Amino acid sequence: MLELALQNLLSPMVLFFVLGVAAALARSDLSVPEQVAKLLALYLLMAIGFRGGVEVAHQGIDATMITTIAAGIGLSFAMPFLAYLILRATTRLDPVNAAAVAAHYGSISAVTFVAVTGMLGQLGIAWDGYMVAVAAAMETPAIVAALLIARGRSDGDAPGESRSTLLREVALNGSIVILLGAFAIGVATGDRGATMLKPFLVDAFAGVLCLFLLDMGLVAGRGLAQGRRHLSAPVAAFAIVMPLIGGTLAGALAFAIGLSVGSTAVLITLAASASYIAVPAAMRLALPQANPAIALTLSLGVTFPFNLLVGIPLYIALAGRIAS
Amino acid sequence: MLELALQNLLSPMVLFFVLGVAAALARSDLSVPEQVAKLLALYLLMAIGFRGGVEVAHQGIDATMITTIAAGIGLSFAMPFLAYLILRATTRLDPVNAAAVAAHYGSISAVTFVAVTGMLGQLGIAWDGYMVAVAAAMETPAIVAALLIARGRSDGDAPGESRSTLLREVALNGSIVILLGAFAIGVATGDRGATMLKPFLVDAFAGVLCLFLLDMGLVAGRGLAQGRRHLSAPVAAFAIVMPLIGGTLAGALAFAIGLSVGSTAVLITLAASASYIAVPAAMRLALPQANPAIALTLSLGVTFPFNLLVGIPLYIALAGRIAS
Amino acid sequence: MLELALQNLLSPMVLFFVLGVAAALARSDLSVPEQVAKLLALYLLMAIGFRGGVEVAHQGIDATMITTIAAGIGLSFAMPFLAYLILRATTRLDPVNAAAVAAHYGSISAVTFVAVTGMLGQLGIAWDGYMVAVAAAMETPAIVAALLIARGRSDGDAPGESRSTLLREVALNGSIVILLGAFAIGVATGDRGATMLKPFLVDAFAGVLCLFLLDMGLVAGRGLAQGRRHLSAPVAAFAIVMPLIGGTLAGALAFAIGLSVGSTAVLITLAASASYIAVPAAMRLALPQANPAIALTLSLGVTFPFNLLVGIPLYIALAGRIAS
Amino acid sequence: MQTYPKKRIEIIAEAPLLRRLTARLDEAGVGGWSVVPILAGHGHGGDWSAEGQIGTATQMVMLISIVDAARLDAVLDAVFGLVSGQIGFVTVADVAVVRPERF
Amino acid sequence: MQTYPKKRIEIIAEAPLLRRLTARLDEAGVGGWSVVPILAGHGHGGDWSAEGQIGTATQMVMLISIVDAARLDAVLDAVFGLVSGQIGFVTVADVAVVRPERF
Amino acid sequence: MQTYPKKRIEIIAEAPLLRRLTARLDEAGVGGWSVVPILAGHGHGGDWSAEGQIGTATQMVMLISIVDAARLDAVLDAVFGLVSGQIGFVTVADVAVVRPERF
Ligand SMILES: Nc1ncnc2c1ncn2[C@@H]1O[C@H](COP(=O)(O)O)[C@@H](O)[C@H]1O
Ligand SMILES: Nc1ncnc2c1ncn2[C@@H]1O[C@H](COP(=O)(O)O)[C@@H](O)[C@H]1O
Ligand SMILES: Nc1ncnc2c1ncn2[C@@H]1O[C@H](COP(=O)(O)O)[C@@H](O)[C@H]1O
Ligand code: NA
Ligand code: NA
Ligand code: NA
Repeated sequence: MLELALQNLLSPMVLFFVLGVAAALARSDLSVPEQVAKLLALYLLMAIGFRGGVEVAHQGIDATMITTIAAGIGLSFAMPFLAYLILRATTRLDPVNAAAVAAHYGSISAVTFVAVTGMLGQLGIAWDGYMVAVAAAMETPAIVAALLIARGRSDGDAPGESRSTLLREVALNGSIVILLGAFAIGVATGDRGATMLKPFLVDAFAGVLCLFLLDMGLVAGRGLAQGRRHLSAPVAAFAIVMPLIGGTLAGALAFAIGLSVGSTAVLITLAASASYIAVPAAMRLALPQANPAIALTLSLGVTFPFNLLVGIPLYIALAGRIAS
Repeated sequence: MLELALQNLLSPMVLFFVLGVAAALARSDLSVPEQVAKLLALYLLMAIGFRGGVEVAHQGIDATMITTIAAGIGLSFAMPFLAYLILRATTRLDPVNAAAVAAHYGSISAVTFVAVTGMLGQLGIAWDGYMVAVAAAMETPAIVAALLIARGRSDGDAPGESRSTLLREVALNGSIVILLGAFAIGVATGDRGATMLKPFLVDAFAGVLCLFLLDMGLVAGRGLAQGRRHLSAPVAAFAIVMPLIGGTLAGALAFAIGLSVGSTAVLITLAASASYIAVPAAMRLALPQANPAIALTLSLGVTFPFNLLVGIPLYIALAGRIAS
Repeated sequence: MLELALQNLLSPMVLFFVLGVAAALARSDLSVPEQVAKLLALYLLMAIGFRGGVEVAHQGIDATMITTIAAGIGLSFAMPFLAYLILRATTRLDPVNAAAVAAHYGSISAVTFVAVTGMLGQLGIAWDGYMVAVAAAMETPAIVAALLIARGRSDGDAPGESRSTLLREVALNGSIVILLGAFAIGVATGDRGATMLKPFLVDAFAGVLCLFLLDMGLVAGRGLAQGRRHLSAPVAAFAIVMPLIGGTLAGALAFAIGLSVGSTAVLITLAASASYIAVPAAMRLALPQANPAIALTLSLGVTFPFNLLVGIPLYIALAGRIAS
Repeated sequence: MQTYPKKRIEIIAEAPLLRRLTARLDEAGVGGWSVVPILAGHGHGGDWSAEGQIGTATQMVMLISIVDAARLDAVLDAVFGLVSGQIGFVTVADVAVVRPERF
Repeated sequence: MQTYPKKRIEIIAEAPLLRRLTARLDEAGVGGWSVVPILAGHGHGGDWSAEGQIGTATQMVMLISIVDAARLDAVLDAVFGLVSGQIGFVTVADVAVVRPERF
Repeated sequence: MQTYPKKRIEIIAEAPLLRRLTARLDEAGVGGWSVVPILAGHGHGGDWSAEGQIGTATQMVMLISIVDAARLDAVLDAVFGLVSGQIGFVTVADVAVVRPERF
């Protein structure tokens, strides 16, 4: 476990993230251009989706996949209620802000997903390709839950905003579409496709991930410097406690389903992660009164670094215990 | 032939294109940033030009190359007249719009060129490196032809617009310069250069092409949703018939010249493709009264998908008959 | 030597640069999007820094490294005084403009650094990884020197501009941070990291460098077309003479220290190069009265092409004599 | 050259709102609009920057629409209902155009 | 602070036209101009967006030039001849500047 | 809809100056500002373009800030001291806003 943590901390991926945070806090002008950051994210999601699909093309679809997807949906829907209760009990966040934050923690972070697979790859631990579908399935239910929580507590959606339009938009957001689309293409083309795309999608993956995590570090560092003032101690504590709670729940489910070590680690990490692409945008539309800086600072400034530096090795170690 | 078509349809490249179209039609916010799209295009043209050049460094230049370039120029110059006649006979497009569309179909699409070479590479069919020079040579003559057609039919060029300035600009447009420049560098550096650049320019090619075709799918899907209203049935039919006519002419010429299977397939595809980088910009300057949405919707929204999904396997099958 | 020069001139890297210059002078619209150019620079600095660090992880740190860094700092601090004297003696530049130009020539060009390592790699000549740290150390001292020179000669810094803020900003500029950060990560992760990142950071390097030099050629060509009018013959001559003087000084120091052939070539090239990222920005803040076009046209339009086409093979040949 | 007075509406709004905003403009019958990027900004909510961002939730964009004065109120009504609950604001300026029938 | 009135010309034009437009401005003797990107837009010709585009044929750009009122007509004449046959338009607004001799 | 007059300050300045400029604006007490990119330009110093540039030394950016007329002079003073020695300029225009308390 300690060795795992050390190996994680000394991985180039984590170090590039730390470099980014340090550069941002030192107010260096180092930056990754916006469109480049979007390219890196697109590439990583495409790569991870495709590889998952190729793996499923090998292994086939079985009942475990369906059960795991169902478990993921359940988790994503349930966690916001839990998060909301915790936030209301331990912090001073008002109902709307608490609901918005809860939505972020119920949903998943595609970037954390990419990071855990990078770490597993480095350790040579296999995970099931269908976890890509699980990740995609876990993105939206949390938003539905948050809307239920906030109903009546907010002074209404933005005028004219229809709930179904919103959910449709969230379900079709770019990161889900590329993840699932590449997954489907991986399933359809299998080994033939894999051979063709290996140099681009597989070999370069670790390097691109380093560059991307440098960027995430820069953005997280800047966000933290900016958003710190929005975070009281209890709110910041939530951003570390909630992943542990979500992760524990996910670990229990993974154990019940009988997932492999790798897949257990991925499911725990997904539950422990907090969204910062799809959900933030959805919350701006659904709960505009919520202050976006709170959830974003928590999710990218506290939870993501925590997961990257401490959480992921912990979840992998935990998965090792659970699944063996 | 059927097998070829199926293999084409199940290639990752085609599937990523389909994913893009589907995402655009579903109004997903998936998108490839503008500067990234330009990088992908730059990379693909650089790669294809360079590899063509290296191949010519091996094989040397012979009379066939000169003949094929001449044939390409002839095709590019002749096709707009044919296209114009067809458009005027079968559609309600006025002379200026018909001339503008005709210019697009006489010229070639660099992206379709990239796609056919990707497909040939996948099938392990070699093509002659000098086809790069043929492609470049086919870009401009169609514009000259269209200007001749439109002369007197339009109320004049934009004031002060000189024809020679315009043609100079078209001949020096970025896609031609990078294609021919990389070709020349490939010829000059040969195997030495090829070894150095292989991991970047060769190994990653298929993967980058997938990402690029995803983007083309997104743009084509959006263009189709937007531009549909400009397309009557006869106009849309033209966008499928004209490639077949152009391709047939090219096939006959390739047969007369005695090109290899791969090069025949490339020449047919070039003739069957319709420009959407160089010519659209040139038409905005030369024939500003023409509605740009018509030609662009046809070229990217109808002809490109048709060529990618149906045309290219057809042209390759045809080439197999012609050249053997 | 002649063979070396020829091999350099026929390398894809140099040819892509020449292609860029030619395209710009012909007023082609070929261009590399801004954010893409920034990605390429980021990638190259990350790659070169990381590889240097991995190499140091192998070889360990010794006294030579410290001595070489000290020599580099000394050179960077001394060269501006020399450059200033030459400029004032041979050109009509006023004190402020002369000081600004001197700062550019005392500092180093990260891009030229990348180019010389590319050329050495092509020739199979090793250089010491710690030269990355030397390069980073040589960026700032020249700015301090130029500020000392300009003191009293300019009508003051921009109001409220504090010297220490400025130097802090320069020392933390993005190109230094990524270079040194990646270097440190290379040192920390050593072979483990190197294996992981090789396909991305090592294999693709030459290809990305070609694309980047194409861009540099485009920018240099445009800059030359634009800035020519700012350059009198003596000023232009300075941009060729000064690199030779700086390079000679560096060669003498490298000989005294006893550097290897590769490291000698790198040190000479660094001294012979002129900044055009960090120093230009610093000069806009510290000496706003200086005309930025003069130094930039010299540095990117004259010195960089000179170094790339003629200087680097010369410096490598010189290093071969000195170090053996 | 003869010019005619029109109104230039400039809306600075959150990027996630863009589709809805332009739909409102279209409904209100404006002849056209253009979207201009914003790189960074500062306001009551602190600083933000587009640099390195992979999502759009924190970003602002600028919408510009030239409209006839007669239509101004309808447009402001349509837009204001949406923007008022969100981050952003609307400014209106007087401009002159050469081809008034265009707007 | 003492300010002086000038005119701010804003031209929204097709990207392929840019070089020719700026050449006209230069000929008309404006002291300077700046190009601002446009990401997307809507007009009589429908919607367009720069996203994912590899060519510039469908894109619009914004040109801004601050000029002295005395030069306004000359500039409008120069520009209008070019823009009128193409997609795009010109607006003029009153602005105040601090250093009038600059324009 | 009831609108209220405000001032729209538009600053075109060298990119390396941006941080210092926004710090001045903040000190002068403006409620907010936004940065708009410029792609290329022309002035007394010749042409420039952002294309392919890896540094920012040659680039210009546009800063926009809506302020109350009462604060205009203070803001212009703060900004002008910085911009006057550098490349760039400031323009001020009249605009109307719907929520005056915002600025
Ligand atoms: N007075 C202003 N002038 C220009 N832009 C502003 C102004 N106030 C706010 N903004 C922009 O709107 C964003 C959100 O503003 P706020 O809601 O005040 O935080 C800021 O980050 C700026 O980009
Ligand atoms: N009233 C307007 N306000 C702002 N931008 C406009 C307006 N009308 C047109 N545009 C821009 O100009 C482009 C072409 O307009 P159109 O020729 O009307 O299709 C549109 O896509 C917009 O980007
Ligand atoms: N009159 C003007 N209108 C708009 N932009 C200008 C004007 N003058 C200068 N600029 C911008 O400011 C930059 C520097 O101007 P200058 O110092 O005159 O070279 C130019 O390259 C343009 O981007
Ligand atoms: Na979660
Ligand atoms: Na054709
Ligand atoms: Na130097």
